[in-house]
Order: sequence, then C-alpha cells, then structure tokens
Amino acid sequence: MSRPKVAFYWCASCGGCEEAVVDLAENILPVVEAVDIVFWPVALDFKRKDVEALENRAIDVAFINGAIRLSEQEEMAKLLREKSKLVVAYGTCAYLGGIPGLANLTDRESILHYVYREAPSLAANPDTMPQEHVRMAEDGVLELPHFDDTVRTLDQVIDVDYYIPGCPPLPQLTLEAVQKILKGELPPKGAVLAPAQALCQECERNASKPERLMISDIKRVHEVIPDAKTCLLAQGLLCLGPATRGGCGALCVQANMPCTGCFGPLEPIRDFGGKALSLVASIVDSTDEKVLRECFAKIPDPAGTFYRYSLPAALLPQRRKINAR
Amino acid sequence: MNEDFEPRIVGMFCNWCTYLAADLAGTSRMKYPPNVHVVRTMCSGRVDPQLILWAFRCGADGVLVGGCHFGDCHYQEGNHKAFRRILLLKQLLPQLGIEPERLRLEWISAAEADRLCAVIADFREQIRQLGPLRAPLEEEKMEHVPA
Amino acid sequence: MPNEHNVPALPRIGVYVCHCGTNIAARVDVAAVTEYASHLPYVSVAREYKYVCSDPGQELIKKDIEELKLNRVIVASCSPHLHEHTFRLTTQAGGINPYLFQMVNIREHVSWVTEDSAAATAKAKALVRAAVQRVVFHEELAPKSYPVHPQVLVVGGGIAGIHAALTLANAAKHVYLVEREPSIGGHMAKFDKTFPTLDCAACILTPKMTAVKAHPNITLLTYSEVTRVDGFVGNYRVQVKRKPRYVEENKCLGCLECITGCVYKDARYPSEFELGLGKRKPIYVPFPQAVPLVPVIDAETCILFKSGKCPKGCVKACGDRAAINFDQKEEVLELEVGAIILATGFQTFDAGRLPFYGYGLYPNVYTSLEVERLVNASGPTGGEIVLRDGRRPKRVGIIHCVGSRDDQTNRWCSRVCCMYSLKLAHLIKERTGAEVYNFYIDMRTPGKGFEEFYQRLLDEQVHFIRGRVGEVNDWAAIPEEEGKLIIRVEDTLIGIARRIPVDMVILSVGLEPQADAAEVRKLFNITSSAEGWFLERHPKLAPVNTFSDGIFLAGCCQGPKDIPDSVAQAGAAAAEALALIDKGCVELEPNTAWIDAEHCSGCQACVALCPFTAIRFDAERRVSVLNEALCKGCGTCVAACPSGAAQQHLFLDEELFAEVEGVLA
Amino acid sequence: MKYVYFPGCCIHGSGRHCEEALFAVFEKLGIELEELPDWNCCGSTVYLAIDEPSMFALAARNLALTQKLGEKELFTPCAGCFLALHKTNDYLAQYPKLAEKVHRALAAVGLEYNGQVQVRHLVDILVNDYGLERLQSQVVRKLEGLRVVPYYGCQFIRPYPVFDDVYSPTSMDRLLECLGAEVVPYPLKTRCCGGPLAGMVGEVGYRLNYLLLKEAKRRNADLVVTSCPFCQFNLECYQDEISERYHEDVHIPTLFIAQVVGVALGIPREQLGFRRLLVSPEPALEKIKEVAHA
Repeated sequence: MSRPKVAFYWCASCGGCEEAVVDLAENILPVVEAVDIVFWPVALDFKRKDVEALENRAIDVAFINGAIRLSEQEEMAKLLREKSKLVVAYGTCAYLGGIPGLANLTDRESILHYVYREAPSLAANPDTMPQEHVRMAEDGVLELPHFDDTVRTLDQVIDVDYYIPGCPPLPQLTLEAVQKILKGELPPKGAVLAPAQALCQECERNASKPERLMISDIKRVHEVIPDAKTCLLAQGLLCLGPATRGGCGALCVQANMPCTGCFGPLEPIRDFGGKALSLVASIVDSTDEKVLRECFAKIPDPAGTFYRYSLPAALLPQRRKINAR
Repeated sequence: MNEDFEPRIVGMFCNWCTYLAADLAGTSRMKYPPNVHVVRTMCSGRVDPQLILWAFRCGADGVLVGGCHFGDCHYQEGNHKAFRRILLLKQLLPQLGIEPERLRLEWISAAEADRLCAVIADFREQIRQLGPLRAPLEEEKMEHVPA
Repeated sequence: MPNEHNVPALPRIGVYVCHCGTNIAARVDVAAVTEYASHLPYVSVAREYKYVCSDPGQELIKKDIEELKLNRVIVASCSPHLHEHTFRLTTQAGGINPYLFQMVNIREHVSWVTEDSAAATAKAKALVRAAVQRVVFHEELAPKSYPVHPQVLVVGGGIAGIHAALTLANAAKHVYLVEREPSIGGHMAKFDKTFPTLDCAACILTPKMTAVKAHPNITLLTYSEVTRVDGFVGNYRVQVKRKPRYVEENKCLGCLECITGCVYKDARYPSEFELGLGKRKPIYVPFPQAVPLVPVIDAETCILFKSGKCPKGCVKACGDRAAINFDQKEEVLELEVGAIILATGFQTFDAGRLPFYGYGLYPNVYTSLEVERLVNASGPTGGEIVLRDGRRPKRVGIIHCVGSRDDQTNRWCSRVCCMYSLKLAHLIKERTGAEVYNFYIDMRTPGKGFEEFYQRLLDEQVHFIRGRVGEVNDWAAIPEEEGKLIIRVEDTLIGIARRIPVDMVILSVGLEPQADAAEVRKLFNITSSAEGWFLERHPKLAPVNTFSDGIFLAGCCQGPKDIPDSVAQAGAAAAEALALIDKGCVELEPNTAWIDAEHCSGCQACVALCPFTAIRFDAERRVSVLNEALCKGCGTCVAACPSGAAQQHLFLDEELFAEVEGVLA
Repeated sequence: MKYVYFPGCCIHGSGRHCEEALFAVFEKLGIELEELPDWNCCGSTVYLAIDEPSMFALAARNLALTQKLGEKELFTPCAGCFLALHKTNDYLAQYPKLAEKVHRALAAVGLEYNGQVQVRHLVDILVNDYGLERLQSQVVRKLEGLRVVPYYGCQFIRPYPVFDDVYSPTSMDRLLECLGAEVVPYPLKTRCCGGPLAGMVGEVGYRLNYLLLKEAKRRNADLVVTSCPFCQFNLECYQDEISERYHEDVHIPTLFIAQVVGVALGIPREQLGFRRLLVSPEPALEKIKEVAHA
C-alpha cells in the first residue's frame, strides 16, 4: 500500500505552527518517512493546481493552521476539505481563532484605516489602500484575496475532524496525534487531541494553594516578581490555568508567567472567556463595591485577557456594530 | 427610537426573593409589561456569566438578574458573588459593543412586588431607548455552525 | 447549545395547559398555547384543562403517561411554589420519575400581570417552549432523605409560644422554649381581663405558665436569646445565649426573701413590666406570677455592681441556699432541633410619634397597655383606676387607631384595638362610673361574641364618636374646660368639629413588628412582608409555614392577632412541627451540586466559595469533593467552576441554557 | 454669610422695630443682607383674595429679580411674604396654565423665572444656616429664669412645612433654649392669632387672640415670642381691648424673635426697637438680671 498522503496549510497565523511541525526535530524524520507530503507551501514547492489535480479525498489528512480571514484561506480550506479524508485544525488559531481572532474586537474598515492611514510607521504614499483588483501593466487584472470583516475559526468554515490546541501546539502532542492517525487509531470525531483535564492538574504549584483560594488584589505581571513556588493565581496574578486545558506541562508557569489560556477551554465549557471571568470575579475576596471596582480596574482589557485566544469561538464572537442609535 | 420596538428581556430571578416578588405581583394583580421572561435559579449566585452571554447571543435585548438584598441571601452571600461577577462582566460588555446598561442587577425582596413592577417598566423603557441589540453573529458568514 | 448526545431515550413530552377557571383563560388564549405546544419538538401530546390540579386533571396526566408512554411532563399553570410538588407526585403516580416534570408559571407571571391578551398569550407560549426545551434534559432523581431530630425549638414565651410548647410536650416531644425576658407570659401577662368574655387573663394564663415550668418535656430557657442558627430542616443547630441573672435557677426556691433583704428598703427603679408605672428593686421578679419564679439582679442598678460595696442583704437573706451568685457569667448553649416555631410577638406603637396626641407631654395621656396595668388587680395601683396625681377620672376619652390605619405611620388595621378599647371602656365605666368616650374611625367587631359586646357597651351608655381625633391639648376655650384635657375631633356623623373635655386620655396603640424583627428574620433565614411581619408561605394554604422548611410561625410575629387566633395558630404550628418530626425523615429537593472528578481542575476556587463548607479538596486525587449532605443547592460553585466540573441537579447547564434559548426563540 | 433681602411692606410700617432688631442681630452675627433692588409687593392678602394671576405675577417678579441677580435664595422676615413667595413657587410648578400666564407677564417686562429660587425664613437661617452652637457661643446674656412662650403662628409651617414639623414645630423652641430661656409648653403654638380679623370681625379675631394670651399667662410665661412680625403686632396691640372685653388681664409683653436674640447677644435695646413696643418687656427682662446676679 502507498504511504498516507498528508497536507499542511497555513491560514491567518503567525507561522509558529509551522515551526512547531519543524520542531519535531529528529522526530520529523520517521514521520516524513512514514508519510507522503503532497502539499506544504512553507517547505515544499507544490501549487494550488497540484492540489486541485488530486482526486477528492485523495489526501488522508490535512493539517490546517491559522484562522480564516481572507477569501483565499476560505477557498483553500474548502479545497483541502474536498480533497481530504480527515481535516485537523492545527493550533489554537484554527481551533478557536487565536490571537488574530482578537481582530473581531474591531472591524475591517477600522483595521485598514489604521494600518494604511494612521499607523505611526507609515511612511510613503498615504493614498495606498489594498485593492482586490489591480491592473498590471503587462498581463491584465491581478486579483487579490478579499479581506473579511470577521475572523473565523476553521470549523466555522468547513467541517473539522480533530483539533490540536496550542499556541503553538507542542511537538509531543503533534507527534502523538500524527501517530494515532497513521496507526488508524481514530478518536471520536470532533475530539481535541489533548488531555481532558485542566492545566492545574499538571502544575506542580497546585499543592501550594492556600486553604481558601481567595485574593484581595489583582496584580499585573509587570508589577510583581511572583514567588516561584506558590500558585500564581493565589498570588493575585491572573493565571487562567484552572480554566485551560492541560497538555503543555504548564510551560509558562514554569517560567513564572501566568497561563494565558492558549490550549482553550475544557469540554463542558461553552465560553472560555465568560467562565474565566467568572472564576476571577468569584475569588476576589471583598463585598465592598469600591474595593471591587479598584480591583477590577487592574483588568484594563477584559476581552484581551479572557478571550485572548478564543474570541471567534466565543458565544459573542465579534464586536457588535452599534449602528443603531 | 423605534416606537413599536418591544425589547426581549430575560429575567434570571432567584427562587427566594425576586421570583417570589414576581409571584406576589401576580397574586396582587399588579400589571407590568410582558417583555421580561423569567428563568428561575435557586440563587442569583448560580447565574453563570456564560448564561448571560448566551442570552445575548440568543437575541435578548436585555438581561435582568434579580436577587435578595445584601444580608438577606438565602445562601448567605450568593448575591455578593453575583454582584462581583456582573460588575466585571459589565466591564467586558462594552468591548463586545454591548452597552452595559443592557445587563441589570437588582435586589428585590419577596415583599417588593411594587418595586419589581417599577424596575421592569423602567428597564423596558431603558432598553427601548437603547434600541434592539443585533446579535453580533453575521449568520451568512457562518456557512458551517459547529454542533 | 443543547448537545444532542446528552439527551436520553428519545423524549416523549406531555404538555398540560391549565385554565385555572378564568384566572388564566380570561387573559391567555389557552387553546392557542396548547395548539402551539403540540407542534414543539418531542411533544407527543398537548392538552388544555379547566383545573389541571383537580383529581380528573391529574388523572388525565397519569392516563397519558401510561397510554402514550410519556417520559416527560409539563404543566403550564401557577407558580411552582404552589403546585410543583402536586404535579411531581402526579408524574410519579403515572409511573415515571417525578423530576422528569417541569412547571410553567403562566398565572402569577403572565395572566394576572399582563394587560393585553395577545401579549399574554405570546408570553405564555414562550415560557412553554422554554420548558419543552428544558425538560428534555431533565434527569431521573431521588429526593435526599435525612433523619429528623425529634426536639423542637420554640422562640418566644408569650401565649402563642407557651401553647405551642405545651402541645408538643404533651405529644411527648422535647421542647426548648426560649424567652428573652426574665419570665414567660408575654403581653398577655400584662392584661387584666380578656375580651369579649372578660375572663381574667392571669387566671387562664398562669396555669399554662406553671404547666410549662412543670412539664418534663420542656426545657425552659428564660432571660435567653437565640444567637445563631444553621443546618437545615430536621437538622437545625441553634446557639442560645443565656444572660446571667445572678440567681441560680436550680438553687432558688422562689421565696423572694432576697428581694426583701435588698439594701434598698423600697423599690425605686421603674419596673419594665409595669411600663414605668410601678417600681422595682435592683433584685426583682417582674411580676408575682412570674415563671420561673426566680429573681433577677439588674447589674445596671445593683449597688454592688455599681460601687463594689454592698452589705449584700440579698445573700444573707438567701442563707445557705446560696442561690445568689454575682460571678455568674453569660452561658452559651448548643441545641440540635428538627423544627423551629417562631412566636416572637409584637410591640405596641410608640405614641410619642404622634406629638399632637400629647403622650409624654400631658401626664394624664396613657397608652392602652399602661391602662391594662392600671386596671389590673396586681398592677401598680392594685386595680384602682386613678390618674398620676391620684384623682379618679370622671371623664375618659379612648382614641382608637393610634398608629393604625394611618398613612403617616402604619397603614394596617391592628385588629385588636377596637375590642380592647371596648373592654377598657367597660372596665372603667364599671369601676369608676366615669363618662367614657370612644373616638373611632370604624368599629370593627367581626369575632365571635364581639358584636354582642359592642352592643352591650352601647347599652352601658358608653359614648361613641365617629371621627379621627385631631389633637389632644390642655387649653380651655370656655371656663368649663379649665384643668381638663381637650380632645378635638370632627364628629363625622353630625358633621361638626367638637371639643370633648376629659380627665384621662387613653391612646389605643396599634400592634407593629418587634423592633428587632429584621435581625430575627435574617437569623432564621425567613422572609417578611414590607411592613416587617414574618411572611407565611401561603396566605391561605400554608399560613403557619415559612419559605424555610421546618420553621413555623405562631402568633403576632406573623401579623396582628387576638388571643384565640394566636392560640389557634400556635396549635397549627405545633401540628406542622409534629408532622415533620413523626415522619422521622425529611425529603429534600435534590437540587444539590456535584463535582465531576474527570473535569475538575483541582483549582479549589469552589472550596472557599461554598457558604456551607460542603466542598473539600482531596489532595490525593487532586480534585474537589462535594458533601451532598451539607450542600443546600445554591449553585454558586457551579457558576464559578472554570472547568465546568461542578454541576447542579435540577439546574444543569444544559437545562438553563435550553430554557434561556427557549424563552427567546 | 450673605442673603438677598426682601423686606415686604409691613416691616416698614407696623413692623419697623422688628426690622431694626433684625439688622442689629445680623450685624452682630456678621450676616450680610443685600436688599432686593426694585422689589415690589409680595402679592399676599388683598391681591390674593381678588386676582390670583396678578398676585402670582407680582410675587414671581420678586423671585425673577432674585434669579437675575444670579442668586438662589431670597430671605424675608415677614411670614406673609414668606408664604406668598413659597406658594408662588409651588403653584408655578403645579399649574402649567397659571405658570404660562405668569411667565408671559414676566416676559413683558423682560424677566424670566425658572422656579429655582428658595425662600428662606429668619428662624430657618438662624437655626440651620448659622447654627445653634455657633449662636450659643455668641450669647453674652443668657436668658436664664425667663419663661417664654414660643408662638409660631400659621404661615411658618402651613401649608409648607419646609424646615420643621407640621404638627409640632420645635425650631424656635430650640433656638430659645440655646439662648438660655425656659420654654413653656404651649400647645397653641401654631393656632391662629386672629390675623386681620380683629380689625374686621372683632369678636372672632379678639377671641382667637384672647385664647393665646390667656393661655400664655395661665402658664406663667413672662414673654411671648413670635416668629412673625404681624403676629407680634397683632398679639401686642389689642391687649387692652381684650382684657376689657373678657374681664381678665391678659397683658403680657410680646416680642419678635430677633428682638429676643438681640437681648441675648447683649445688643443695646435702643437698637432693638424696644421704644416702639406697646407693652414694655422691661419688667420681664428684669427677671434675667436677678438670676444672672443671684
């Protein structure tokens, strides 16, 4: 039998997920041995037409990272879906929208206006504004992808079989996932290929939690040098470990930085941000409105704090246009 | 303001105070606008911010959470917990383009049927001023809504 | 977002929409709601019925469950606080788990409060749809059952508390009767005669008081207050603080020699019991028939406590019985009881709040309670009705509704004032032959033998002037008025303003909640009406129950009452307590939370949040564990749990999300 | 402290001694007064009876002038003016039709009024603005041994109990107590003094007046103190007639509150308008001395 055909593609992402694949390091070799990579723009010189040329479901598994922001990304996602037996949303951007998803706090117009009109780094011709159709001197009209108003998760565009969380995903998780799939040990569709339990479960600081996990003040990372042994949340830092799926081995916490939630919510949770917010608000130990307000003032950007990686997957995935009134 | 706009409001009332106030308003045959549809929880402390966000997603123009006065909570301090969560949630809502006034927390005791009616009438008017809250989903973009 | 895989065996829902006679049907188009419900997903049958709570109504449901194999039931009628229990039993009788039932409140929350029919119907539909979506996720549950402590706590030693305590004790239940005053007896002990039969209050009350003291099943805790209450129905833990009375109850024989022995040869301090009309010593019994008949030493006035120097005449008088103990300290008792009866009573309206009636300004303006003492044979004047200056009043005015039926003060009718005013009028007339004038708004004499008593007073030539008194003053417009109190009133029957000169004015003060009713309410975790009266669970069907199971009401703490009504209510409360205790166990709503170890983060946020310390952290398994017995089902841990591991029965996330979606869909 | 001052007509006629005392007291306490320029009749009494709209227009003009000064408060020592101006504020707020008429009238003379000017009473200012403690510290001659009847009259709190209890006002009681006087319980403190009736329907007016004086004497008061210049005048000037008519000596010195305060502040009596009094308070005031030296 021929080796399983695998495709990699990146959409709205930073490229970190591609790095993650490369980070398999020497482990990548057996993988590469085992599979036949038919599409991987970052590393191999295949073109879209090569994919189009394939028969439907010819690809065994397609790993797509990044959120969906451009028409081109949407087209490629749909194309790969058509050509693949399995599609894996690789990394948190594809899974939940990720950092690019925070663009949903504003909109297309504002973004373009800022980037091409107001950005301090702006030098040259202030009239420049990306066009979808550009007439080229030599060969007619060049068409560029449409820049959507909304950032979407991969599964808001196509049907997704599995999810591998992480910003970026850990090589270890990736490897396990790939091996599972190659072995044909397929978990139930829609599964997130990472532990079912929260980060705290794999965090050795968990033991250091006090009798009552209540905090009198919220601290921001630049304000304190946290004790390297005790639970960061107990120290008043917004560590979202309790709300976040484990699997990273509490990397950030080991570096004495609070978890920001890149692995996304646990299975029973409908809205990562809402729940993380509820946790934080609940454990602030005061019944005095003034104290509470001062405390919450330490969270200047709640959306950015609680929805850092998951806004497009949230119950309210995009800022509402207040065109009423 | 659109005159015939009737806001859709979800009431999340605690079992011991505000829900009973609503019952009392009934037995006293008081009248108030029909906009508020009540969902009962045992305590305002059970009201999960997710549930409020969900209500807005499902098309609520406003959410009215009702609990017992401070010191009167049937479960000691559930209302204080609700207060904290909603205080922080109100800080988040504007970033999502939702006026914080659309989320209202009121302490209404079992005896304060008249206040309940007043609050409901007032909240309805307030939301009418704000106009409808368009659910932020641009459905046509969501060719594929995950289960 | 209802995830289908949570849905058990395909639901078959029966929806029953109640007309409640015209209560619902008059405003809500029941037929339309039923029709609408019949098309909702998983609804196998939707019916309307005149009274679903009636036997035939319930039969209908049972029949459908059996014949149509329903596995979910919804009734759209009144408040769940009224009939949820009824219909759960119906559902169970039909052969399926009672918790596969959901109630929709389209009466209190819809038909009774909505003007417009169309709007009401639309709202009813939305609520029914919500229930249909919700009930799909209902699980089979069993009520939590706990054993009940057989003891009962009765708070308040007035006639209501006394009667409740005796009733329970006679049924061989152990009762703790807590009274904050040095003696039981309450207001009734202050009265002379009782209306309308005029039998002497002491004669009928004293035997009951001594019976309390003598009863083997009653632990009497006077001069004591409840300071903490926790636990739940059947299993209350109560803390009682016993104030030191400096006389040891178990040693004292009640000879009262100590009082005679006190260095103060004569009583010089205003007696609380006599409302200042009489005097007492620093060591005293509030009144001769006090129970227990054990003196109290008032540290405020006792010279030993004040100066540290005193020959201790009391100690000498007590002799080798040595009952007097100046070192007695405050004592704290912990009681475990299954039920609690609150009989904390009322206070009388402070007449000083209405300055124009001259109370406190003119010595001969009295409150009705003060006059009860004046006419009382064991009172400060030995039953002689004399003014503060010793004169016998020739003309007496009794002003009704002082602090009742008045927008300025209390709006309610105090129910007893008309009758006790008549009683006092009769006694005064009888003993002094004075001219007695009653100033009333309306005469309210609806009780057994009341109207007859009123007639009797009319025959006795007592004067009745209909009109609210404007003012009481002491200035004469004509020489005849000199030296008298003038009652200025509009006589609304003849339509003129009158000035009635009298020697004595009696203000028939109304009844109002105790000054500390609000604290007591919080202490016992019950609700109260806007006026501050403790709120009964249902004004008609559960008049002695509160919204806290196992806590019952007796007497005036629930609202103004006369003695027969207080006693009747006390009996009812005792019966409720008995029913609870004799059942032996309580079944609690299974709305407790649980923590799913598989998803628990082990973050321990819930541990600190639980108000009932029902959650502890299992360090071995690194997960939180919830003790169902301690959980009261508030759900605050559920709202906080960041991993969704904490869930609450009857209020599952699925259920609430579905319901919210439903009311909006 | 500074107030816009609306004297009203009476105080320049029958009430001159009241004004003299008022000025003396305020000067002593350092309270400045600025007379409302171009003020006119407050509109009470006659106008009120004949032509309401004009009455309110007249009163409103005074309020409008105050507003024009950029002031929020208007002080008048006259109870009649106090009530008339108050009533105007109240009616303008309550009855749009009337308000419209009045506003038109004001507009005609280039004035406007937003209803925001508060009318202040002498007792209100002394008790609530200046403050009793502060006042007490200024007392150089305690009125000890002096039994005074505080007489409030009708317009003080009826129908607008702005700064005291409508049933039993106490602010003047407290004021007198802080001066050291012994306040006599006097249930008639808000009963009608007869007002202008004495001049019109003698027997009625005199009788009302008689009851007040008689009761004051019966309670062994040395002095009646009024919060209203007109009451002061009324209670004082008929004492001969009344004594005759009712065969009972009802003579009792009657002072305006400012005069009594003046005495306590040690202001020489010639500045307190005593020479204009009909019943000399001297014998009563003698009593103070005794106590002071005893």
